[in-house]
Amino acid sequence: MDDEKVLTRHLGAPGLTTVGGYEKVGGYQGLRKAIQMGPEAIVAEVKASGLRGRGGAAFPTGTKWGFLPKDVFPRYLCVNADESEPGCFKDRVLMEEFPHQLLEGVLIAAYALQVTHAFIYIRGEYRFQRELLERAAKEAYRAGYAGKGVLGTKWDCELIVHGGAGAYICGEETALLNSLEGRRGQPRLKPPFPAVKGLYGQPTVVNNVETLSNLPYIVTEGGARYAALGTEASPGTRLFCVSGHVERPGTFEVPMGKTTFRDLLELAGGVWRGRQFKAMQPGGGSMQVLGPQHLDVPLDFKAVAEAGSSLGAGALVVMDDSTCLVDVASRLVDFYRHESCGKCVPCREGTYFESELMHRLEAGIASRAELAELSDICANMEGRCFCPLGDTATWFVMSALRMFPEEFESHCGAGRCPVRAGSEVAA
Amino acid sequence: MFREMVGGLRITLREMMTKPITIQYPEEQRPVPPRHRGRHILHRYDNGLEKCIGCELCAGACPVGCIYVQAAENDPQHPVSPGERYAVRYEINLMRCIYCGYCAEACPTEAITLGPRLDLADYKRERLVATKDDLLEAWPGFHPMAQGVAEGRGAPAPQTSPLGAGSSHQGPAGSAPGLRPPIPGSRGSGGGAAPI
Amino acid sequence: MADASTVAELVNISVDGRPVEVPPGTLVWDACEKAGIFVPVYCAHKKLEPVAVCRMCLVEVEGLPKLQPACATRVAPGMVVRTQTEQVRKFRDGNLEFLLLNHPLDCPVCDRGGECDLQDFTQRYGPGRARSSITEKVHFDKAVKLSDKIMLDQERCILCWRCVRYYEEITGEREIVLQERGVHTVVDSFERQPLQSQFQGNLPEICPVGALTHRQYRFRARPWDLRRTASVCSHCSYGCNIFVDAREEQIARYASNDNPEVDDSWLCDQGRYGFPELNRPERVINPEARVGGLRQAVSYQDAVARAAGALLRVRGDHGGTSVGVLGSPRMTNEEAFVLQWLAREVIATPHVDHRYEPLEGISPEQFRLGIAELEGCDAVVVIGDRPERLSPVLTLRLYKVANKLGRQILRVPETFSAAQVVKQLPAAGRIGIVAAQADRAAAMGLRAKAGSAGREAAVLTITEAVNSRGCQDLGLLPNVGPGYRSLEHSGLFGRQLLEAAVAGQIKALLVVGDGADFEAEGLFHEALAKVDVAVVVTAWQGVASRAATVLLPGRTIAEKAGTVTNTEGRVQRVRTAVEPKFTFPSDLRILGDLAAGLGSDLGVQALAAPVFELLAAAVPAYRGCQAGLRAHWEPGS
Amino acid sequence: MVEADHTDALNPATLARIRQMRDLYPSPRSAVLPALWAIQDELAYLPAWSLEVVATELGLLAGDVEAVSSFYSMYFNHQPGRHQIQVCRNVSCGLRGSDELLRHLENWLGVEDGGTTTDGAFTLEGTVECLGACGGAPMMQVDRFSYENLNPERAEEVLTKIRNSEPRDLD
Repeated sequence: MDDEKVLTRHLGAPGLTTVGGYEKVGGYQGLRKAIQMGPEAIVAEVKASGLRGRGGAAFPTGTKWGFLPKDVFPRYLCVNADESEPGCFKDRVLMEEFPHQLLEGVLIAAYALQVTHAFIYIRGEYRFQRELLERAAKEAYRAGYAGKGVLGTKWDCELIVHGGAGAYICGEETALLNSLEGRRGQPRLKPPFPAVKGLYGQPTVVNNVETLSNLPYIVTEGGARYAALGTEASPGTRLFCVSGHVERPGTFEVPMGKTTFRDLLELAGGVWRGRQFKAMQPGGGSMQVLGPQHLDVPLDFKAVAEAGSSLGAGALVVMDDSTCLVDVASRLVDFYRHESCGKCVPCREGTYFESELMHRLEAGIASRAELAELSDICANMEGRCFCPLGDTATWFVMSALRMFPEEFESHCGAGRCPVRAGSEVAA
Repeated sequence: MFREMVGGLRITLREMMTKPITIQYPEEQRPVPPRHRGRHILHRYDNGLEKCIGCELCAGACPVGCIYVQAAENDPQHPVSPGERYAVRYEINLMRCIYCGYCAEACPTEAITLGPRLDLADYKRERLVATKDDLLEAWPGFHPMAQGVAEGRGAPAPQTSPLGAGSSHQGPAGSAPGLRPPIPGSRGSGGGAAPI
Repeated sequence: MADASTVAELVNISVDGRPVEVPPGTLVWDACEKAGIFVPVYCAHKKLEPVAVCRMCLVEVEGLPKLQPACATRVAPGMVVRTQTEQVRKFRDGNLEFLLLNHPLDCPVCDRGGECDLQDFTQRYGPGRARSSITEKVHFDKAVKLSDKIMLDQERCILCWRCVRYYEEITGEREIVLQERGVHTVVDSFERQPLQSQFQGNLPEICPVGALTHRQYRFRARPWDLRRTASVCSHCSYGCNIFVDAREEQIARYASNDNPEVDDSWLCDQGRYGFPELNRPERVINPEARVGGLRQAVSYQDAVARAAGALLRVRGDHGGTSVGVLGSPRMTNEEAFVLQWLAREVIATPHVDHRYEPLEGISPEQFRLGIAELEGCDAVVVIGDRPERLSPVLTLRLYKVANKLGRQILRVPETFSAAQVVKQLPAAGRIGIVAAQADRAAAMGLRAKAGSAGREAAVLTITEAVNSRGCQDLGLLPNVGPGYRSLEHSGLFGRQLLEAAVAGQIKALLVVGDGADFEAEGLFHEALAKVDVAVVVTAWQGVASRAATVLLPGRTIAEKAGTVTNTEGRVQRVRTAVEPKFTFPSDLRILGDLAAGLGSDLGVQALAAPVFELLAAAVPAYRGCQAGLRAHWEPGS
Repeated sequence: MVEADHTDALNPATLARIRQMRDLYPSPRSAVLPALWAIQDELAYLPAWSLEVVATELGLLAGDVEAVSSFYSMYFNHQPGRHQIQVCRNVSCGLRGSDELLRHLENWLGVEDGGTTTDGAFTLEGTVECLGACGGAPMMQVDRFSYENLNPERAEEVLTKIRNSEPRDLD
């Protein structure tokens, strides 16, 4: 496809992980321009670009920045690089391939918000990527893009790469702040929101890696041009990670709104081994399942919401006709049980309850009454938990149960998984 | 009239020949129906540990307030009952008890049941307050450690007999555990025991 | 005062259709309570910041799609709250099912059984029965001895975080923390090191279930065995409000009875676990008298007559000043007042005291500052560690002042330079000075210095025993009369009195109360052996009871009714929590009967209420204060 | 209670790193996670005494540090193997055969999920978060490196190479 790229426009250029290599393709020009523009103009440009958060909640970035109370300092910027959504690996690509593009974006945002400390919270499992970013940050310091008196101005900016240690929940922004403060990564009560009382009780903005990686382009090329890449409702381009039963899994940058799931599937080489498409999960492990009838839905926030799911963190997990959805659901629920922080009752006990029932169901020893129990438990969790983790732990199960009821029912009392048993016979 | 007299006498004579339905109580005793609610019994598990955990639910359920329980903590080396808690004092005022069986209903471990004993009379009121020693099933020569009983958490292994040692339900009243008050009779005194 | 402007500031909301008016910023839960609607809750606690983790209090708020936690949501004008809808009911049921999923079936052996929020709410809102096929529970450690005072059962824990927050927010000691995560989360101490805090006893009380329990109360009783009496802790002079729970006339436990002005709902371990002292069996249970050199049991009337006769004889032979009267700081106000009257007016001796060491130069000004008023101070100076050693709960109040209210706490040694201290204080504002009574002179000196440096300073003096303050206010001292009235002739202080007795100048002693202040002193022993007449009214066997020529059984503070005055001058009621093993009259009646035997009449019945009226007439500061108010001393009085 | 001083038990470089992290953040407490990483890098796990060291260095209580260290799944409180194998079993990997991979490795290494091989070379973990390599599913991460598009044979090959690259004197 020959659409214009934003995040991956420099793909293939040599030495992108070094300051020199990045400067050769026009790197850090955005930061220089941003400093000339001044904070207010940057915020206006970001607002004009229509950029929305890429972490999952899709909140307009410019508006989020606008929530910071005026004249309260110090303020902090935190970069959410705790990418741990199942099926999602775009931030990893951005950090591995374009670390300086991210740092430039961070510095632009830091300048726009007039913060003096920018923290990049990177998940513990990304040890290699953390060291890579630390190296890149050191280079940026040396080149005068960070540290005391950035590019000869009076503005100081510390870049601190902070490694997590294995907790999915730290992707939730207040949990991330707690983790960054050296506490248990458990979400905080809102209000107060981080924009008012965040890190160390000061106004704080938390942005996703992909969100900030867009900033160099937006600043150099202008917000309007960025917005025009997508549609009015879903401006710009976006990285989508396609994985699961496809021929060529990978990350693809596509314009939003103008692309459909089918296009994306084709980019990834279609369903593997010549099998039939059965279901897909857009937006990563948290989101509701969609079926073949949704393949022509465009990658647009509203359209996907109307189809009953969400674009979430920009991942697409494709399942072919040999897939047992009960197995997939059980796998996801186990994940949530493992990652529940234990703070609130419905999530802590609910995910345990859910996963025990899913195990019984998957093993074919559950009764139909237990299936009803399962949806009842999910109903008692959804919207009742302290943070969205508990909600998302129910979404896949609920939607799969709605869309493929006969598959769940066929497991009840079957003694084993009928889907996989069937596919074994067929093979 | 003579005929009537003879008829009456005949009945009398006939009954003189049959076996009387009365018995020589207390030397002789009738079997008690299995579900009779007589004096209470505190049961043991097969390994000799007491079933009673001193929870006082019997006392709470008792409509007349005739049960007194004082619990204590088990010494893990020498447990009296399985788990953390046992009854160090367990007393029932048999004069006040109405033998309703609510205590047995309330008991979570089936430690207390109402037994077959029905001869509940005495010359001294004090002696009608049954103590734990009176109520507890006998367990001759029981030493938990000698039996290799280790402290276990929570409930012990399932019991084969849901009503505990069945003997107390089958035999005559005399075989019920614990102290048997002296039978009031020609021997008089009524008090072999030391004064309280 | 509710003028028009403050009324206008109130927020109107509706709870289940009932309109309720509350100040802005009120939590929905409190508004519901005000509307008379109870919302179940585990994690929220009046004294702790909201965390909204138990989700039990979720309610419907009109206009919001999700259920909201009542414990953490603040009211907004026109808010419509519903707590009884089908949605709420179903969720409560479901949430309790979640909680019970991994909760052990321990109720019969759990100390909390019968007073457990999990039991209660399950009864009220929960599922009638288990429906789940999941019977395997997640197991944790049980019966963990967290210290010599506290037992932890991790399986029973519902993770409301109250204990963790208590340690974080109230004491700052952080001895119990959350460990692990998800369904494996537990509360525990680091490496299970024993807890060191002196406020551990509050943990079982804030625990909504049986996860943290008192080792002292372990398996002692069921709640339905207990009779609860509201009273005052007798450990120190702080006057913490408590409930005394008794089983068969033995104290089974103390529980806190929140008084925000005094204890703020927290008790110290010394106070909470100190009651076995009052359960001791070494009691005086019969009136006894020495008849012909031999002590023997006599009737009550006989004993009183013998006591009165002996005292009369000594007074007749040697004059009233040859009689010494000793009370105790553990007497009630009523007893103290009658005792000093008995000494001064009936026996006509100035030698009356309630303590061993002399106490001079006291005035109400040394007690001007109230405990809760510490929160209104801009800085607090604490002199030495004696105040907090005497009244440990003071530490929690000071922590609140420093930590929650962000005020300066300045701890200075007993010997300090007032000028130096004043330099470290804020430039203006109110200064609180806390000192033990032994350091009252230094405290008053600092107050004067701070006053002349433009600060408004007030002193809170911490006295020693439960009613030291009352005994001082009511003149159970040789140098001041009731209400700190100055006297024409001062008597001898406790120790001097005993010395005089040993020297043969004092011929008779009347000792009333537990005598604990004197029992340890060798001088007391000598004096009792020396005097001709020793009339002793005491609850405990000891030096005094053995040496008595006439002995009358007294009552412990748990067996008495009356009032005591705490160190800040708050007059609070003690009530009879347990009955003594005997049926003889109360200490107050004994004093009245003794006065009658000596030919005087108290004028009223020897009962707490009428005697309080009597003492309030003599000490106007006490008028109307018997229900928990601070006595109001005029400045400079 | 007198606490033993364990600061000597740590490499001075580790201690210096902890102090450097402490001064980097606006609040010393923020350095808890990096400090624990520094210790785990040296000792391979976090013995209880090391938590006390962190607490002392950062002005906290040992309990505060344990609360944090036990929350995160990547800190060990017991000695793991010299290499840590993490097999991702989340959705994308699960769809492409990670269960078979894990089962194979369990057999091949002779350990259960979570166990350490008898020679102490490998700790096998199959309960991990999505490791963010769904594009190369199924995958495993050994120490800090990802190995993607695996099948049982390739996984064996990778692990054999790692085992053989260890110093011989360990055998």
